[in-house]
Amino acid sequence: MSEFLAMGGYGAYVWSSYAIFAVVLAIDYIAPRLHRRRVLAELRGRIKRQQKRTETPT
Amino acid sequence: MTTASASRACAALLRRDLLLTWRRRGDALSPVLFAIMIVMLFPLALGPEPNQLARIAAGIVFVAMLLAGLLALDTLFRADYDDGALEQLVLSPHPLAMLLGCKILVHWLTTALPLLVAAPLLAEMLHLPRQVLPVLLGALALATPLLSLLGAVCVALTVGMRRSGMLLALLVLPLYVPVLIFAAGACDAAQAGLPFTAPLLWLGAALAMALVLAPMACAAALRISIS
Amino acid sequence: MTTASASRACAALLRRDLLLTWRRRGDALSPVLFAIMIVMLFPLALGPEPNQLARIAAGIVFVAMLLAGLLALDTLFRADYDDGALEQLVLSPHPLAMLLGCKILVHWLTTALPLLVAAPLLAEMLHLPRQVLPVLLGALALATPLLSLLGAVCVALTVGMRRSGMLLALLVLPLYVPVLIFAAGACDAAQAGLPFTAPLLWLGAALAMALVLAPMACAAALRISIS
Amino acid sequence: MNTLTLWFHKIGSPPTFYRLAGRFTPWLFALAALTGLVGLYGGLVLAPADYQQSDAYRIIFIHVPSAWMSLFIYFVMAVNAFIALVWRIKLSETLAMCCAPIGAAFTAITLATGSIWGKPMWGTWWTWDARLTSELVLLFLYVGVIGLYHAIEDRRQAARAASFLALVGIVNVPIVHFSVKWWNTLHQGSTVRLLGPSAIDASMLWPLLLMALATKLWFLGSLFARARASLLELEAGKDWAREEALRTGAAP
Amino acid sequence: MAALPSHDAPPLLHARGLAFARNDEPVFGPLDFTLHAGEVVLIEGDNGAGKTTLLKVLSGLLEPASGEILLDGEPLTLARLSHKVALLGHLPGLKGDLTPLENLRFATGLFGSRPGTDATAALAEVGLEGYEDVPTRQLSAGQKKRVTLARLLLVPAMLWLLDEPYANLDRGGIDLVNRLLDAHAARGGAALVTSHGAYAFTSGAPRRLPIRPVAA
Amino acid sequence: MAALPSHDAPPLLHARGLAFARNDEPVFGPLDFTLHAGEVVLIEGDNGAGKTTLLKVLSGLLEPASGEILLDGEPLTLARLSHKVALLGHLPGLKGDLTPLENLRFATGLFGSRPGTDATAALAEVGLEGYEDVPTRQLSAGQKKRVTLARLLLVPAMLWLLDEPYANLDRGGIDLVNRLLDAHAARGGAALVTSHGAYAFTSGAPRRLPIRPVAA
Ligand code: HEM
Ligand SMILES: Nc1ncnc2c1ncn2[C@@H]1O[C@H](COP(=O)(O)OP(=O)(O)OP(=O)(O)O)[C@@H](O)[C@H]1O
Ligand SMILES: Nc1ncnc2c1ncn2[C@@H]1O[C@H](COP(=O)(O)OP(=O)(O)OP(=O)(O)O)[C@@H](O)[C@H]1O
Ligand SMILES: [Mg+2]
Ligand SMILES: [Mg+2]
Repeated sequence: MSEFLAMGGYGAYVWSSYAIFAVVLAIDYIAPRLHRRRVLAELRGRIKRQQKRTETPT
Repeated sequence: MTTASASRACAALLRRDLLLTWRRRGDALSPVLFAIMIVMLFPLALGPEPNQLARIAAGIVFVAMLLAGLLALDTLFRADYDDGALEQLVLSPHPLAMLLGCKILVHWLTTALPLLVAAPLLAEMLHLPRQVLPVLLGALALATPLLSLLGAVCVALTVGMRRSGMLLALLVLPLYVPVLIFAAGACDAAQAGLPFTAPLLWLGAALAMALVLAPMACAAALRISIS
Repeated sequence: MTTASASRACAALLRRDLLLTWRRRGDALSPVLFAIMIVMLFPLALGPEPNQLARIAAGIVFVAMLLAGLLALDTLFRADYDDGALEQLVLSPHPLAMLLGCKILVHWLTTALPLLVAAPLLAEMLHLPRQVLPVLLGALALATPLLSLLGAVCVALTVGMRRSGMLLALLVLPLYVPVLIFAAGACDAAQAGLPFTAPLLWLGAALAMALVLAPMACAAALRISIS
Repeated sequence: MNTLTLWFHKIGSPPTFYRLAGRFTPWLFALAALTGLVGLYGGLVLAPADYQQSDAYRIIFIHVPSAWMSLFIYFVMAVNAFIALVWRIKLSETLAMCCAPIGAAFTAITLATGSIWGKPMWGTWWTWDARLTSELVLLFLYVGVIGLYHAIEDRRQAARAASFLALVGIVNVPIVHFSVKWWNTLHQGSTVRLLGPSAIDASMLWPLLLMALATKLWFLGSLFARARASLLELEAGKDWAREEALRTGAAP
Repeated sequence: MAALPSHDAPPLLHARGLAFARNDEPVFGPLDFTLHAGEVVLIEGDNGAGKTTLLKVLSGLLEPASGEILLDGEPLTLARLSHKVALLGHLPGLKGDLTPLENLRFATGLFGSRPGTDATAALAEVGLEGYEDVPTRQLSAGQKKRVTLARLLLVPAMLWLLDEPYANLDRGGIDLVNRLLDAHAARGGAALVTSHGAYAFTSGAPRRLPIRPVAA
Repeated sequence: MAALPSHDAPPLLHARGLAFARNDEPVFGPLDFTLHAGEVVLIEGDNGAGKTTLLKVLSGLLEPASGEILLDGEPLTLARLSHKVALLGHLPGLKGDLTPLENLRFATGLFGSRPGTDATAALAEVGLEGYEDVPTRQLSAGQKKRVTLARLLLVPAMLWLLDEPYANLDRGGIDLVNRLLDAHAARGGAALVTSHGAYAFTSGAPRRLPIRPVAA
């Protein structure tokens, strides 16, 4: 196992590459989810505001 | 009712822009001064050995040129946009590409041409070998209009924005990179005593294409960004 | 009737400016991108041999930094001037120098600090020897606030003008030259294995003085240029 | 209107696309993860060490697929940008703009893994050869498109302006691809060919191709997820978006 | 002394189902109206109703979300705008470094000039005699507005789109605008004017076009 | 409902022989006037008479050529302006990227706030309820003006200098300004207002201060 991790002496290079790959893709996975959540929350806020605006003056 | 002919409109535009430059002739010199200052910074930052400077002279002149041109780009449409004159230009009955072509021409005349005149001086300050100077000037003569044309397209895209300076630089530089490579390549070849016409020819071909396409692209971009 | 205390005013100003930067967080990255692009231009223009690059690496990083800072300077008061917020700032009952000090601080935090963070990357791309890097970073840490403070005074002088970008560069660069010489000198010495603390100490002394004097000079210049 | 364009219009309408994409996205990500894991097992465990590079060559299994994606995504973006500019189809505008961050991510991975690989192989993190420089320019193009898109207030106008820039920048893609042929550089030439024999051992080839498939699936999944969020934002005034907001709000 | 509009002729401007939306939110609703030669119409609406936006759409600077605009029977296309429209917006479009006269010369070069007009005379007509050679930058808010009025006098456009032309003008200036509008209508032109209703046109009550923001 | 000005108290503002010159050319002549608490004065003058310039001088942004300004008996110095003056000029001084609420919060941080006021309530008072979270950039000309009016309501300044506050406002907006001015006078404040005379203040005829350009 430790031999596998050592990668013939190049472990630091290989594993840091794979780590970068994993981290960037993880961000790529999460970003649209957060974006969608933000948009939906904002939309709900807007709907609520409009309801208030149509209720109060009349 | 006389409608303006296209040539009269171009003449009016050219006259106005040249007049404006003349009224602010101090500003017209700034790109040159800026380029001179960049060139001056290098001996200060790198130390003054003539041999080392001579080796990198042509490259520094190109970079200085490119940055000075980049800074001047922002003024191409900025003032016209801010005071509403650009709106009037778009509303005029003439082909927008033609009018923009005129504006780019004036911009080149008033910012790049002085740079071209100052180039021998800059080259001398950096101890550029004499025999490379003609190649440097030729490369600049082909590269600067190309840079103005390519830059104009990007400026047109960012014209509606506040604080666009940096974004503009970001958009423009990738387009400038190939121009820089070819121009610097020609000078390098000349300095090493190798044939240098091929990169110059490439620049010329690119310039010919840009002369036709860039004003049209510029007009399209402008219509998108002011709507 | 509650009058605002000075500290509340500063806090309000800091909060507003940071909020504005956050709303336009893309813009805050532009100086870094711009510096990276300048650094990229040099190998393209000068050729990619690592040895030659290593020799001039520190100088290029400084020049890139300086130019990126210069471009960012224009945004220091421009927006506030254009929309009348600067007038309100001048009319406020607090010492103007203090308020301007806050503005300069935010400007440094949002433009120079990212540059400082990116500096190791730039140095690596130009093959700067490892042992010079700490000196480079130290010099930058002292030089960038100094440049911001000096620059602010010049911006204050030109703020009322249209198309002041170039003029600003002309005013600022002579002030920047000594800073550049000391900072580059320290790195040169480190690269040659010589002692390098003296120029850094000079930079530190200049920074201490500028911290006290520049906001006041800035306030005076601003009063002149908006009247 | 023939059936094909009718079908296209149906799929291309934002609510329909939103619904369909929502159904496909989890499957795409799951498939990408599956093929990716098999590919990585093949590449990291089964494939033998290279006789020249020892184990360092194993970076190839992420470097090369990412590099291919960085170019492929730009191409997809440019095609969508073209459609957006000519026919003004809202979905194409959205898709073009959603390609940019994914492309930028793969370009960043390519640059990072490439320079990490370069240290043991070439002895330096970075050189200024044509392939590396043009890939860096590609990253700047992506960032420029993203920056322009976010700098303009009106979403549709922003998408058109950025699409325009994306189209102008497409010239860089062939430069990246052919740079190793046109200039002599440190970087490897083509080793994998679609037609004819590849200059790479089969035990290394199949994991590589599997990883290439995985990144393509990932791209589709990410693209759909991003497009969903953008469409919601773009159509915030429409009823279907409001319904979606209330529906997701009800179930916390 | 407006010429009576002759309703048999094709209308100068015809808007059919014209609507505009920002980010898919409607700004003003579908509007239908016609404007004949010799007519001056006042666009009325509260702050934020969409008056400025409407004028920009009619000039071709913004693209409508739906509906179409016919100018003299021909649809307005963005690619090649006609010289029949002159827009006077919030921004004056004057160069501060040039004198009023130079600014006007440029405008006539670009748009052509109406026969029988002359820049110096137009400046005198708007009450700027003696300011021909002062940089426009140094004029006051109302004086700049007057220069743009002089520009309107010179260009051959038949349809004027004026966004709050009365703002910043003194009494004399308001009368001036009214006189210009009357003369323009008398020679067969037409105008759409936004204003906050405090000023009446001199010759009788103008037609009014109320616009209201679309309830979102 | 303006409180009657009490002329025994020292005047809030006193200008003595105040004149301004640009490049040694006089812009407005020596002016003498006083403004007491509870007074609202209308500055009248044609385009280019020097109204904007006068307000800038009074706020301390421009230095007078001669004469002096006393605020509550103390001379106005450029070095340290008092918080007693609020200027509403041609430029709104609002950040387009911030919401109206954030803009107002900044103003109260800088200038302090009048006790008993609140930013949200002030926005509602000027008719911008529901716009608290919209970037100011997206407001129309009149809506922006209303935000600056809300700012006036919040800051503790006693002397308001308003340059054409009515411009760009609709009928409701004009009434609003009049109401604000009345309330301000009633609580002991004072205001100098420029306007092109088309609007009257609600409560009776205000005092007028005519200014004429110096014949050069
Ligand atoms: C920062 C450094 C690097 C960058 C930016 C980079 C970029 C690229 C790009 C863009 C491609 C795809 C080209 C195409 O599809 O046309 C590629 C392919 C490839 N790269 Fe790199 N690379 C870097 C470093 C390296 C290193 C150090 C190695 C190995 C010693 C390497 C080996 C390869 C190989 C084997 C391919 C596949 C070639 C093929 O079959 O088409 N790269 N690289
Ligand atoms: N750039 C913009 N982005 C988003 N919304 C905008 C923008 N400009 C204006 N709006 C909104 O569109 C609506 C109409 O604005 P418009 O400027 O046309 O109003 P207007 O009738 O001219 O008002 P005013 O009398 O105040 O000038 C307003 O509600 C405004 O908030
Ligand atoms: N920056 C300047 N430089 C030189 N002269 C100026 C400048 N600004 C204004 N003037 C001149 O000073 C005079 C007074 O201008 P001011 O702006 O104070 O007028 P105003 O009364 O506000 O007019 P308006 O009603 O048109 O706004 C005008 O004749 C104008 O031409
Ligand atoms: Mg308006
Ligand atoms: Mg005025």
